[in-house]
Amino acid sequence: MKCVIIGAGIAGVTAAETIKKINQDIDVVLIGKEQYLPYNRYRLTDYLCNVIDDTQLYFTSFDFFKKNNIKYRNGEYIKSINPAEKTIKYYHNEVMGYDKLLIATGGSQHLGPILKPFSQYIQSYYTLQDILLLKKFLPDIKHCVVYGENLSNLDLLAGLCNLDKKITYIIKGEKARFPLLKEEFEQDVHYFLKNKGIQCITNDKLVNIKKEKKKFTVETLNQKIIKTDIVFAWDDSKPNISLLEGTAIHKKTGILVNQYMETSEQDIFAAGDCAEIYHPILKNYWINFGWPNAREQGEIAGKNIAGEKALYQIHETLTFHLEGKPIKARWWE
Amino acid sequence: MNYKELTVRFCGIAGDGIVSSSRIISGACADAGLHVMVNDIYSAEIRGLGKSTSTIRFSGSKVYSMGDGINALVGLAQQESIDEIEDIREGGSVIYDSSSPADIPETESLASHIPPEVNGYGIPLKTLANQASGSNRGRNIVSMGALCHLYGLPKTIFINQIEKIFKRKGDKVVESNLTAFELGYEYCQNQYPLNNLFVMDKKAKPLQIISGNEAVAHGAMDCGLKFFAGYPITPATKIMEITAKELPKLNGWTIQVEDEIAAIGAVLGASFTGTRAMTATAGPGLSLMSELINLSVMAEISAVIVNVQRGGPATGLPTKVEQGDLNISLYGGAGDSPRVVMAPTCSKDCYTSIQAAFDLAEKYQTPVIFLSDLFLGQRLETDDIKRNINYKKSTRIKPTRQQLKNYQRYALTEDGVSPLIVPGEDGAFYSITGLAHNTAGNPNFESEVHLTMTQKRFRKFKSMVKDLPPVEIIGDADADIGIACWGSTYGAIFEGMQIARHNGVKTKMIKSIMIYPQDEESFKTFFASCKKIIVFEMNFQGQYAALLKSTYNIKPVEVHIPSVDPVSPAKIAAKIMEVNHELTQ
Amino acid sequence: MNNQTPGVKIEKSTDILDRKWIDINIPCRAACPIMTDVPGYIKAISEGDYETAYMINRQDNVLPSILGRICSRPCEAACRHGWDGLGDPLAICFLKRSAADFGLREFAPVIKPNHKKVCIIGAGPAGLTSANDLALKGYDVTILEQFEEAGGMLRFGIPRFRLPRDIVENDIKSILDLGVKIKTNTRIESAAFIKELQKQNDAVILAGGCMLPKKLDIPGLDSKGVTWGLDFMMDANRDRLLSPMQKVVVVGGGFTSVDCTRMAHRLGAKDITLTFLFTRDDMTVGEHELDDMEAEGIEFVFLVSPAGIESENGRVTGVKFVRNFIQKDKSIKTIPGSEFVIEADTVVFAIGQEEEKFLPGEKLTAKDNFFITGDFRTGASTVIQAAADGRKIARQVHQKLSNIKEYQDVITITPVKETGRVRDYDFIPLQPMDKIPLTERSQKEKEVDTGFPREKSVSEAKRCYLCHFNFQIDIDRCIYCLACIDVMPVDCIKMAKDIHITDDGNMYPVPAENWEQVQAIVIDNNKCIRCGNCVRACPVDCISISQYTLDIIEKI
Amino acid sequence: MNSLNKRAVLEGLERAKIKNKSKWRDILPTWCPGCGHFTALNGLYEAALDLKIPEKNFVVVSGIGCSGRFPFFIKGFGFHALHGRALPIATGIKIANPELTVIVVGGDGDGVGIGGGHFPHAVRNNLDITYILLDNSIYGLTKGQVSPTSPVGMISGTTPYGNIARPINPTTLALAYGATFVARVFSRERQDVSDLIKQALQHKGFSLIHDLSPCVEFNRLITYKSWNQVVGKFPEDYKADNRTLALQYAESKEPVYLGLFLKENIPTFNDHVKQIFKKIDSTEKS
Repeated sequence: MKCVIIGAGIAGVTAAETIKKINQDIDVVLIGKEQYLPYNRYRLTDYLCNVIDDTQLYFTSFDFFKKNNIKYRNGEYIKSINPAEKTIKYYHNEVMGYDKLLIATGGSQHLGPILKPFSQYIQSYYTLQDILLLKKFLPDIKHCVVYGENLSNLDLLAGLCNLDKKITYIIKGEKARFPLLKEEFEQDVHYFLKNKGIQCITNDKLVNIKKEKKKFTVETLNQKIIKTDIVFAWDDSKPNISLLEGTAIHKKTGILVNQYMETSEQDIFAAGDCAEIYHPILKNYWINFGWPNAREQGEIAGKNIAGEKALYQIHETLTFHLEGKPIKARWWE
Repeated sequence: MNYKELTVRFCGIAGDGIVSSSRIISGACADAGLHVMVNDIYSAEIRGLGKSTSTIRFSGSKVYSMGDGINALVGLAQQESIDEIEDIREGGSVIYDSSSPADIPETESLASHIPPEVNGYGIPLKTLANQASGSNRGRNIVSMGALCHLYGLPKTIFINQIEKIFKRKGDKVVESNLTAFELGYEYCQNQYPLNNLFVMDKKAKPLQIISGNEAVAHGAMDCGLKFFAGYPITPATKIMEITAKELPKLNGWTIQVEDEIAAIGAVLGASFTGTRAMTATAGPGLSLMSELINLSVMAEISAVIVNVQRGGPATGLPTKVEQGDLNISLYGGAGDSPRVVMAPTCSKDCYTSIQAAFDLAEKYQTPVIFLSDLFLGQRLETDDIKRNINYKKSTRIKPTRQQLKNYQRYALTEDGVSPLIVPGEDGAFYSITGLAHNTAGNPNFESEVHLTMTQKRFRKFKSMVKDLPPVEIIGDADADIGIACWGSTYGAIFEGMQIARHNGVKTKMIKSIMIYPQDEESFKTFFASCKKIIVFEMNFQGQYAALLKSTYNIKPVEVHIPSVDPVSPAKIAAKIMEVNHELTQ
Repeated sequence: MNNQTPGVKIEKSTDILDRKWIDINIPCRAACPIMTDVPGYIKAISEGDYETAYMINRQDNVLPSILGRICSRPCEAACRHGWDGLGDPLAICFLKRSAADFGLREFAPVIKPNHKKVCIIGAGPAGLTSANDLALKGYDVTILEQFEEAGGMLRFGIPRFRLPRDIVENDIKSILDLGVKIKTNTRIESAAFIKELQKQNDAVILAGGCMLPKKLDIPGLDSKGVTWGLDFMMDANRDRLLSPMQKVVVVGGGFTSVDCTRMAHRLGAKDITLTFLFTRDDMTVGEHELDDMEAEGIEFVFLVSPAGIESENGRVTGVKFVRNFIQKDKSIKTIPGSEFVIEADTVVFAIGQEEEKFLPGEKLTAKDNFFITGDFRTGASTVIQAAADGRKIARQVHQKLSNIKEYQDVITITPVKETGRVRDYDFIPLQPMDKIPLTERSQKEKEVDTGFPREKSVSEAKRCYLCHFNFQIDIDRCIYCLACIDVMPVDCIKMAKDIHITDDGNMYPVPAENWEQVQAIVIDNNKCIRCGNCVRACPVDCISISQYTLDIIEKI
Repeated sequence: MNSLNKRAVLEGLERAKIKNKSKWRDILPTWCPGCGHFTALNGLYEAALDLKIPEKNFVVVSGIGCSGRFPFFIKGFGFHALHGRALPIATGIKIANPELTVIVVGGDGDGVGIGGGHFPHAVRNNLDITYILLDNSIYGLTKGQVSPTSPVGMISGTTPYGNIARPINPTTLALAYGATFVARVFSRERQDVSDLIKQALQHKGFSLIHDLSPCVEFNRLITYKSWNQVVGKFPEDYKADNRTLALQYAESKEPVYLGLFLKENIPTFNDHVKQIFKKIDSTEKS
């Protein structure tokens, strides 16, 4: 049996490991879009601030793949899926067959209709590639504009503060609405932002960016004009599911899965930040963002693929480290 | 004095009828059952001052070479003949024209140069010739009549021969020549006593007389030659002249093309269609051909190229002999281009080995260079050649039905020979090329393919060994001195060995028609059994010796004879004695 | 075309293969219900010739300025530029608007009256199109309109910020200028009235549209603050006073629901939520409108069904929803126990419209010279579909009244030398439409899209693959030299062992596996980018470019 | 320029399928895309298929140069020989087996340059072979040097100051040598090329097809365009039976005439050979 895993994040790698643990005879192909070995995305800021070195960044090694006999294809990505023929198509048009397919493509930063036209001026902050680039030119940067409410944004703000950058933070509402548990947000985050001297612009939106030489001019809805060296901005995080186009796999924001991590198509599974699941407590569909969730979903999916029935029980797991303090995410309030 | 063997030389300038005289004498002798060898040496010019000689050696027993010295010189041209006097043996004779010359200084007159130990016979050749035919031509016939009387040769064989040769020119010519002969005979009869007598066996059966070139031409035609292309060149032209006449009778064709390049081109073309084809040339022609011989190696097309060697380099000595083309035959090509090189030693060899050459060429799809030489090609020789019509020992290997399915022109086989079909045959088609190619024949420049294909081409030369004409060991098996030689020098060396043996020195010789590839085992055994090895050849470089040295790791005594005349057996014997002396010291 | 060589042979073909070629190779045109010559006018725009572009549009779809704004754009969905790996589809609709913006001119063809009278009931897109087509044929056309002004849904259904009223006026005027008479405030009330109309006219066309909202049955619909999508829009568009609103919930995933949310935004609502039974992918609305909604801060809730209205004192306070689960067959099932409530002071149900059931008496048919067209016939659809249906019925009327035997599709094949397109055009990105800033989006009248400026429209037009140019290799002249394959910009020319014809008439080369099999060198028009490299490279001039245009002629 | 509708394409394909049935060997020609040699390859094939020459009797001999690769692309026997040596080889082939249809393909350098000495003799012998001389006026395979047919003044790698030598006109040469079938074609016109090659194959005796076959890579002076501007057709009453007139037309530079210049019927080499065989047979019998 051949199992193909699209996405070499924590969900994908965990699934691969789980499958191999259960049944060595299953051929596992792991396809990663990035050039690097799978790494800890949530530690990228630490890496940017030189808290850790690159060896601590990776959570796998080539030996790991060798030992487990997992075929790792990095730097390649999938263009489309054909569930009828049980094949996937690479961007370079290679067609590969599968018996079971796990989609663990994760999510990535997404720009809304307003920001989309300015994407070339916006510094993305998501992949190791971004960090490596940033590491190069960050020393020359004095002033940063950050826009968007997201946990990794908070992470970025912390990192930038540690590097002594001047920061202007544009917030849509009256207060920054990080998806954290309320009380901790009140106590720690707000306190944190204030103490670090971050200039917060509330009740406003980023609507225009212009580039003049090396500087950027940022315009807000309330016609505030800020000059800056770099702009970090995004509206939200969205699952990477463009490869599903043309298939009948049910999706909402993410790929709809049941508690076995099965999608609406036979033999296709999804796990991690790209999977959306109905949560009876929430009475809603929910994308269970976050590292530990992804790991758990990857494991469940791996078990199901390898033939062991395992049910995914949603529970609150994500904690987030800010200045060494664990903060709980506001997933299930 | 009685003779069992005679050597007569006619010397004159071109147009004096030297060649026809020698043909009459040799023909007459052969008809009388004598063994004859004739060697013509003539200048490149057609007429005018060019000197030409024809030497006829005849004997009751087999002759292998022209021997040493002459018994009689017929000086049809005064001045030119002077140089030949030194070849005359003691007690020999000179026949010269005693008709009143115009104004001829003493230094230019033949009679004045005749030494005391040689008999001079003055005969008014011109006068008698005029008497017989009304012109100066016919002096040769007059002198022949004189010769006939002087050595007591039977008159009838000459008369028969004159009638035979001049028959096609008409009765008048026959008559005037017969008259000239009679006049010469009578004049001598009246003038000189009968001092010498040639003793001969009257019961001997008539012998066949043939030149090397004729043997080559007939040998080739007898083994299926159907196409000949050539360009006239001395001394190979004769071959083309014969095939031009004879091939159409065999439904074949001879075409004279614009140059030697075209000649070998046409031969390759014809051979491509499965026809046995040949060309003949001399050194300069071979130089021109070398490019297309390369192609025939690369494309594996059978071809037989006869090279009748003459003196070189460049235009060199068009009418003189030399064994100088061995290197170009062996190595004259770009890249690693192996080809078969053969060298016959006598007319009989020419006949049989040209057939062997075709067999090798056809079976192994390779060019064969057949190294005759001017001496061998032109000399007339009596030999008992058994005619071998339609002698086709081997042909090209046809593919099996299985092989035809996915036909590969250059399929790799154990012996390196790929099964072959030719245009006009059903089953498959292919292209051949001089480019490096793969087994299908399509151009391919990968180093691995090139190596494989080169190995394949060389492999043929290994598998060929079993089909080669065998090596002969001649002489005393227990001799310490071993001799190697090639080509036409064989006869003189053989006679030299006999002289040496006569003087108490035993020798043995390895005779191989094959120059490349050779039956290396036989050679190795032979050389191992010799204490001293002598390699004789007629070139300055020692080309054959070089080949032997590099192949068998031997250190022979090399005897290079860059002479333009036939090799002297006496000198060979002297060399053998010298070596023997060194050996016994 | 101006690059056409004088004296070239223009071929008229009625060959079904050529007809199918158009359907398959000009996907935009084939997708357009009214078969607009899309590449034709885009080519004109790329050359800066807006007037030609406008005229092509005016002839094909009658309402160019209107459709240039609010068309549902089936063409863009079909556009070859949007196919796998080729980037974004062309902004065809906006280009149509550019043609009207810059190329508007009087449309005054010579009309020969035929003294036959036709009455059309309803001045919506279908009715107007029918009127236009019949007027051009010389009919004396009168339109009866129930409201005070002509336009139907165009005027009352679509908000002004999407379609300014002067644009509507202009396009309608252009039709009325052909001699079409209009009687407003005239409503069909009785069968007798229709009988009367039939007497006075040679034919009557009913283009009544779908002006009644579809209703559903859940408790609490009678609460104050609950309204229907079309009513909401009609009221807003006719400037009738609406009660102030803060929290608006719109139920439905069609055009009207989107318009309602955006209108609510302009009416001052703060929290606007659009709810839909299915997912975002299943919405009929174009992606650009969803983007606009997102930009205006409207939230989406998918996979929910309304289950009831929560009200207090007869006034709505919220809507109770239940979450849906998509089954394998794509149908939905509610998830028991997943009920939740969204707070609202205004609830708009925009779940579709239907035609008014007011036709009395016996059923009238074409036999009685009575025709029905537009949404009234087909059910609620889009403007372009209604217009297409209007045209279809106009043809039927004309056929009947003027004894036309049949209509025949004629393909004009015009040889051209150059297409004017180059490979570089493939790298022009999609030109984004400029929009007014968010701060100005509270104004009801202000059009959001500001239109392409000239240079932008030319750039955008250049992107078009100009699918109406047919590149073909004359196999009889081809020397198989592969020069064209050498210069091809994409994998568009194939060494073919055969040409395969599918059931729908599409021809595509079957690639030869090796040189031995090659029978022909064939251009795959599906991949051709019309750059003309091959034509220039061909040493023996065996590649022809011909422009395919479609005309429909009447056979008497 | 004609437009092509779909049906025309399909019909063309049908024709091509009939014509091209087993068209060529599975080796993609190595020529530069656009090379005029493709036309000759096609023309030769169409002619051979029209005349139903069996593959086993079809022999193409070529020399070196771009034209030299010809034999690898056809279904038949091929002999890729050495530079300039195709004609002598063809001579050998045709004499040895008169049943074969022998076609020689060579370039201008091959035919009137290095192999120029063989050309008159091939003509002289009047063997029944067809010689397709692909004239691109450049040495293409060695990447652009002047050839014997290059115009005066042409700048090339080996003539950086311009070509001094005057060009040879192969058509004139063949006429002067006494060829019995001389035609000039232009690679742009596939139909004409195949027609004339067909006629040449049918002709008994030496036939020359002088193909103006532009080099698209190295020759910037002589191109499809430049030829297209000067080529012209014979007057309608031109009868290809007068050598003197043919020579006049062949020499014409403006226009450069295309078509059949001369066709004469005299016994071929093989006819003569046959007669000689007959004669010998009868004398031997008597």
